[in-house]
Amino acid sequence: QEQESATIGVSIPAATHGWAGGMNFHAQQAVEQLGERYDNLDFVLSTAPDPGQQVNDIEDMVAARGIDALVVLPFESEPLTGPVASVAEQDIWVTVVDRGLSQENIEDLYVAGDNPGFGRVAGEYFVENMPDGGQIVVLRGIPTTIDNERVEAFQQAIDGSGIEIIGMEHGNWNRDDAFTVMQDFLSRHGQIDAVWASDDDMAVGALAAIDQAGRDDIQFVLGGAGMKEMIQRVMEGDEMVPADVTYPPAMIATAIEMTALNFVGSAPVSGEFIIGSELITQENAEEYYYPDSPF
Amino acid sequence: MSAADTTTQTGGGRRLDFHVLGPVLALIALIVLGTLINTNFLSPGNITNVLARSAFIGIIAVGMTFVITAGGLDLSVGSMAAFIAGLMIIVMNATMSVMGVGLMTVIVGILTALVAGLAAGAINGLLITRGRIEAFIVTLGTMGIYRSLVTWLADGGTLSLDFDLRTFYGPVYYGGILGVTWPIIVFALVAIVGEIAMRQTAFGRHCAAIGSNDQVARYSAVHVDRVRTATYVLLGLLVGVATIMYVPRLGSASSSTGLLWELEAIAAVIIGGTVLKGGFGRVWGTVIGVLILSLIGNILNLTDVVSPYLNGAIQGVIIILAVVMQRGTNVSR
Amino acid sequence: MSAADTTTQTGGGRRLDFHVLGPVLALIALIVLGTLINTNFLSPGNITNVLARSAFIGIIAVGMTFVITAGGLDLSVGSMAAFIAGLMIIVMNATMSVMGVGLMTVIVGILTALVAGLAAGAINGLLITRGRIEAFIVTLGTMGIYRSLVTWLADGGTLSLDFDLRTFYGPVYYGGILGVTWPIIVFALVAIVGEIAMRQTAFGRHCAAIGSNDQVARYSAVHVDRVRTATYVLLGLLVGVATIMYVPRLGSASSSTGLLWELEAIAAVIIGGTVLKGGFGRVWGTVIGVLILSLIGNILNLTDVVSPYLNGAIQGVIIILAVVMQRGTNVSR
Amino acid sequence: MNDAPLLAIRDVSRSFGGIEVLHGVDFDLRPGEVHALIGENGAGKSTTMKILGGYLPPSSGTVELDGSTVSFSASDEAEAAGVVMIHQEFNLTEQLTVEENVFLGRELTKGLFLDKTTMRARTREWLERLDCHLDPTLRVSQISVSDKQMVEIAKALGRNARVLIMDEPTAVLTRRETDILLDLIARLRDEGTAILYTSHKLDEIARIADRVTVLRDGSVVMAQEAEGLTEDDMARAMVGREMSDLYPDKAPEPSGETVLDVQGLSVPGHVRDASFTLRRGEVLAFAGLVGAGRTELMEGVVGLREATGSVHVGERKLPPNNVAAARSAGLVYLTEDRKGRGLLLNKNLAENLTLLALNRFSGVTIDKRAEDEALTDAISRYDIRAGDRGMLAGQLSGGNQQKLLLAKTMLAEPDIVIIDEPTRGIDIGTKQQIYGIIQRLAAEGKAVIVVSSEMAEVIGLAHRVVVMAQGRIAGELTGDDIGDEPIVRLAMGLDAKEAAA
Ligand SMILES: Nc1ncnc2c1ncn2[C@@H]1O[C@H](COP(=O)(O)OP(=O)(O)OP(=O)(O)O)[C@@H](O)[C@H]1O
Ligand SMILES: Nc1ncnc2c1ncn2[C@@H]1O[C@H](COP(=O)(O)OP(=O)(O)OP(=O)(O)O)[C@@H](O)[C@H]1O
Ligand SMILES: [Mg+2]
Ligand SMILES: [Mg+2]
Repeated sequence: QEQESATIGVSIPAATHGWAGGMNFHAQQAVEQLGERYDNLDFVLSTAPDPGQQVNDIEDMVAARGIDALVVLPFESEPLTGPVASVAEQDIWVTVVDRGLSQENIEDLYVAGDNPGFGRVAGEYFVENMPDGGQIVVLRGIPTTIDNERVEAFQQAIDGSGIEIIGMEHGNWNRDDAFTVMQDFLSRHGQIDAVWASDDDMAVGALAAIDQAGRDDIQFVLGGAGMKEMIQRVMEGDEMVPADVTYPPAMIATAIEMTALNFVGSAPVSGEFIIGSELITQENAEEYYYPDSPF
Repeated sequence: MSAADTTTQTGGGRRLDFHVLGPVLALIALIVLGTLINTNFLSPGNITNVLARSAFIGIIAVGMTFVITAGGLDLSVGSMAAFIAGLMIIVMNATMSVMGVGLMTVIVGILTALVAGLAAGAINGLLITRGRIEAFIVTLGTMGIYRSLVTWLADGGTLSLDFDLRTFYGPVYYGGILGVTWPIIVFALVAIVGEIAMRQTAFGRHCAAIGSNDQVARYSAVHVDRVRTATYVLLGLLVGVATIMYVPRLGSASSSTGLLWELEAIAAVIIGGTVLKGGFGRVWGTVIGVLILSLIGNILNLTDVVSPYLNGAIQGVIIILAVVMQRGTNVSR
Repeated sequence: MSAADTTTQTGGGRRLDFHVLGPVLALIALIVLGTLINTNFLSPGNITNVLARSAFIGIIAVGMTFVITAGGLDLSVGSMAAFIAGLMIIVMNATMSVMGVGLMTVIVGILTALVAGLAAGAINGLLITRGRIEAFIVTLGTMGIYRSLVTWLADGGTLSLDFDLRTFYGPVYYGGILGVTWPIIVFALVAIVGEIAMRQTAFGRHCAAIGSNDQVARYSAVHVDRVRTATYVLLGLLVGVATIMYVPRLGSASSSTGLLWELEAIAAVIIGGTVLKGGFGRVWGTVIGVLILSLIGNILNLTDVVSPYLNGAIQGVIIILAVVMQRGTNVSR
Repeated sequence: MNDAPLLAIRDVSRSFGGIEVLHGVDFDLRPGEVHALIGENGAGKSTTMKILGGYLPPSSGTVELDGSTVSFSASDEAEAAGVVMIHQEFNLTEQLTVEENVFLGRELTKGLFLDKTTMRARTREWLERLDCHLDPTLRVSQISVSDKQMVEIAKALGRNARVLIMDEPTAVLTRRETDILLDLIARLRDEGTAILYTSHKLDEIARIADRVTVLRDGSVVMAQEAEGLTEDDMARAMVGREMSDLYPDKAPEPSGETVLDVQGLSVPGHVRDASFTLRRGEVLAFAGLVGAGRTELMEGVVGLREATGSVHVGERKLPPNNVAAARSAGLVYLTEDRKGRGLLLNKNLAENLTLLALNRFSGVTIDKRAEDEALTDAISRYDIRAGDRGMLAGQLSGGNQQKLLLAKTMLAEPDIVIIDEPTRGIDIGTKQQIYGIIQRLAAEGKAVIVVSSEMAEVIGLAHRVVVMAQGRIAGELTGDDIGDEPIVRLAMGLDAKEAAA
């Protein structure tokens, strides 16, 4: 069967923190592999440091690269909604990944991460493992809607469980910032029972700060997103890192692949795919361990 | 200082012509490169895109040219734009619930942006001239303040303009006359008026005099503080104007709106041949600087470079080369 | 120019004393505030934390003081630190696979950092002095280049030092003598040597002379280009030193390492009383500037009064106030 | 002539940082007179003038305009009242053009826009009145020091002053330009302008002053009609003692050993194919009209400018474009532009003094005590009048800045020293000392080049005179040939061939 050639544009945020780095890696891998596998497919990949630039990238893909499909992981939902909608109006296939647009029915395919789920699973883990309640500190990400959704869900999940958040600051999904913030939390509070770092990069920073302070009141640090070093520690039964919550950066690869299928297979794949956030514990850690990934 | 010396050394009128050509040559080189890389590069669609998106930074950079020429600096413009955008959205949403979607609501929004820009510029200017605090410190401070305020207004998330309002307001970014969109028209107007103000009015001369030697300017009965403050107010106002174009484009504001615009605007000004330490400014050069920066981004999007991770490196190299070209033609004479 | 004039106007020796006290007063005010807010503020643990985390920016800011005093600027230091950290990690991991975990591997890493810092500084310096390109443009360019390179080296992710190696190397950040950790010791040494170099050596004099009026320096047989280049090389070397302390802390480098360090370093220098346009520099002032910036962050983390969204605003206000305090005492005399 | 004073100060004192530099000075200016204010360096002339011009408020006492007390809160109010001042130090912004500077702060506009055509024409016209044919569109950074002074004067002329205050306007001018200026002043006086004039060239004072006031250490020591006052009287009143002969005996004729040999030196755009030699123990003067290229030639010789040709110091050939190499070969140059190239105005005296010779004061660190001693020594040797040793160089009076610059250059202990306009703005007493120093250097076996626009200086000091015209060496005079006439003829390009032959 002779297939028409097609160009698929992929627009993602730049690798400004660990998770985004992993996502960049998977996007590049997918583009490379699919490009080799299907001769008729061309890919255009661009990474943007802010929403405005992402809109520029998308405009360029449409105006100058003549894309037939767009896979977009919006930097933020609101600002990308209009521009992506106008892409969709031009009969270009649109796949939205991770962050939904603020209007319904623009995209043909939606591959979503579950941000509230991410917070909820983490919160439930705390409730389960701290039956008597306790005092915890929270490291938040970069101030964004995503972070808000996660933290709100987390707060709802621990509501009424006797777990009290005694400190919450932005660690910006960054090891260094998390290290600093955690150091100061440790100076400020004589007793901290556990830490929700909400991201594995931040967990690394927080753990280093706890190590340095030599404090043994902290029972555990829960990160998130499934960084390989952390999964390894879960696998090895590290007491400080008993679990992790997934938020797989590989979802971008899934989305690109599914989009590509539209142009090589006969059956178009559309609809909504939600990649839930799972709890990783020592029992199932092996399934989530990808030693070759950079993240 | 060093700038003055360079001029002294390079000397006479004819060399200056070559110095002038520098950024233009860099721009031409980029256009040729773009055309070679992608046949769509010169398509009306792409040209419109590039020009329209240059408009935000461009309008701001024109104001920045005056500030820098008068020996100042403003690091707060990006955050200021984000803050004004946030404020504008809140005000417009609120107005809409009273007045409905319509011209009045948009006008209220536009006025909000202009007044806020004016006020923000005046605050910077007065702190610098009356407070006698280094411009770098004042605007670093206000940069943090505005960035925080918009994050706080948005509660850490995104402020968005009501959807209907956005559709109504959209043409301010996407519409235009005779195929030329509004941002391009406004940018062109600002640039032309700016160029005239810099070269043909007493204000422009006073800016250069102050940047060159403020003591002499003071002795010559130039109202140094007033002119300096005016440059910041003008810049604030232009940030407001840029925001008026920006809001209909994305319809939202968040903590990442306008990130690093200050750096881009300053870079455009310097690439255009204005002297960072003040005393000499060139608005048309700034316009070319802005276009160079936009084109670099555009060209990178038109080609599949080795790795997207290296975009920044290529950008860096081209920025340096653009300026080397300026110096290069200068020396080769 | 304006700096010269201001100094001229404020005049004689006695006023300078008050000018000198400014940043010190701001620092004391912050310490008092911190103590009031949290009793643990003055605990040895917290003090060690604050000082140790100041060390990176601090060491770099000392070098930046020389660059700015000589009339230059370096925007690339943060990216440079990230790049050097990445390079160091790659080299150390590779060396380890040959030589194993041990002193030699660490020494190889340290040498890598120093050589890379030196080279990066030399590149900046030579482009600026030989290439006659504005420092702002050169270092904006190299900033983009180094940031890209580290992202590329890390494949978008994080470069991590081998775990055993990190444990072995860790004491360089966490260990120390008599309860004073190494970063603090090194920072103190760099500051003291820097202060002496600035005030007591021909090099320091020449930097100030060049920044004050490079023509006069040239006519006084000062090797203007050589001294200017040397300031960038020195800064590069100190970025290398800072990285040597940084890597053992978390054992990793990524595209977000050292983000905005340049802005913090420059801010510290200016808060400390060095003049942005060059001609007058004060290393001990820079140290105080760094401490002020660190303390602001620390105090905000030790209290709950404000929404974390507003941290940046408070930071901004305090930075401006710190400098107002400087001017204030000056005027009130 | 009208006897009612137009502008006056009564019992004015002024302090800087606790040091009083003017003590109860009374002074007045009448319409249609030239009132000369003279005194030693640092006597307070510029300070008095700035108070009259509204640039400085007095610490005590009053300023009166047309008989009523005024307080000019800013100089533009003084200007609005018709009081215009030409500052001793240039008040021009380097990066702006001549025309932009002349009209700075009072640009002519047509509607919203600048009327550049008219401004340029007026600028040109005012410059022409001074017989100066400068292109108004040149940047000030590109014009010579004396042209800058002409621009300053043109700027003041354009303001239709009732009172014109001129602080050493002729310090950087040659005799020809000085003549033009003095004629112009005479004309303005006849039109009724009140003129306050200061200069260290007492012959000018004798020529144009109607009244003379002498300041010494911030107090008026003499105020009288100029009629019948000789230069000697003025000098005596200024210095407070009898003056002996201004020029010392010339050092013995040089031995003949060549220490500096310049061959075929060209500085693009300024100097073509200049060759000359300098012998040990010699004082060689360079004369010429403004713009003859003397400064550029010397800057080319010491490596401050791109130049082609060869420069030998003794047997050693100097590398091009390398000031430091010249300096270590014992060759130094003292610039004519003390403000822009000579001194760091916002640095203190010691830092300025030792900048050129810093290697002599520093091992690993700078020996501050030795530096301090050097300053003490320089202050006494060059009679630098500084209120406070910690003051900034920019706070010194103009003449004292020049002395500091001279001290800085000499501290490097050069074997060959090139001094460009050595006595610019220096009072007569100190001039004598400087001439003595130059002569002593020569007698000690050093070699000195003096570039000077003051004819008397050239004649009084030099063993040999090289005259430049239009970027070329026009001729050379020795021994008894050295004199006014031949120098002027060569400088005007009249005798070029003859002299070359
Ligand atoms: N801004 C200032 N700060 C401190 N001292 C000053 C300042 N301006 C002038 N002085 C001092 O006031 C005194 C008088 O200076 P002034 O410039 O009036 O002298 P002058 O008579 O014009 O000398 P000259 O012939 O050298 O120009 C000097 O001792 C000078 O150092
Ligand atoms: N920096 C400069 N750039 C361009 N032209 C200059 C510069 N400096 C001087 N000139 C020009 O060079 C010529 C010679 O300069 P200058 O007047 O300094 O010569 P001079 O013989 O040393 O005279 P004097 O020392 O008496 O003023 C003049 O025509 C002047 O306008
Ligand atoms: Mg004077
Ligand atoms: Mg000269």
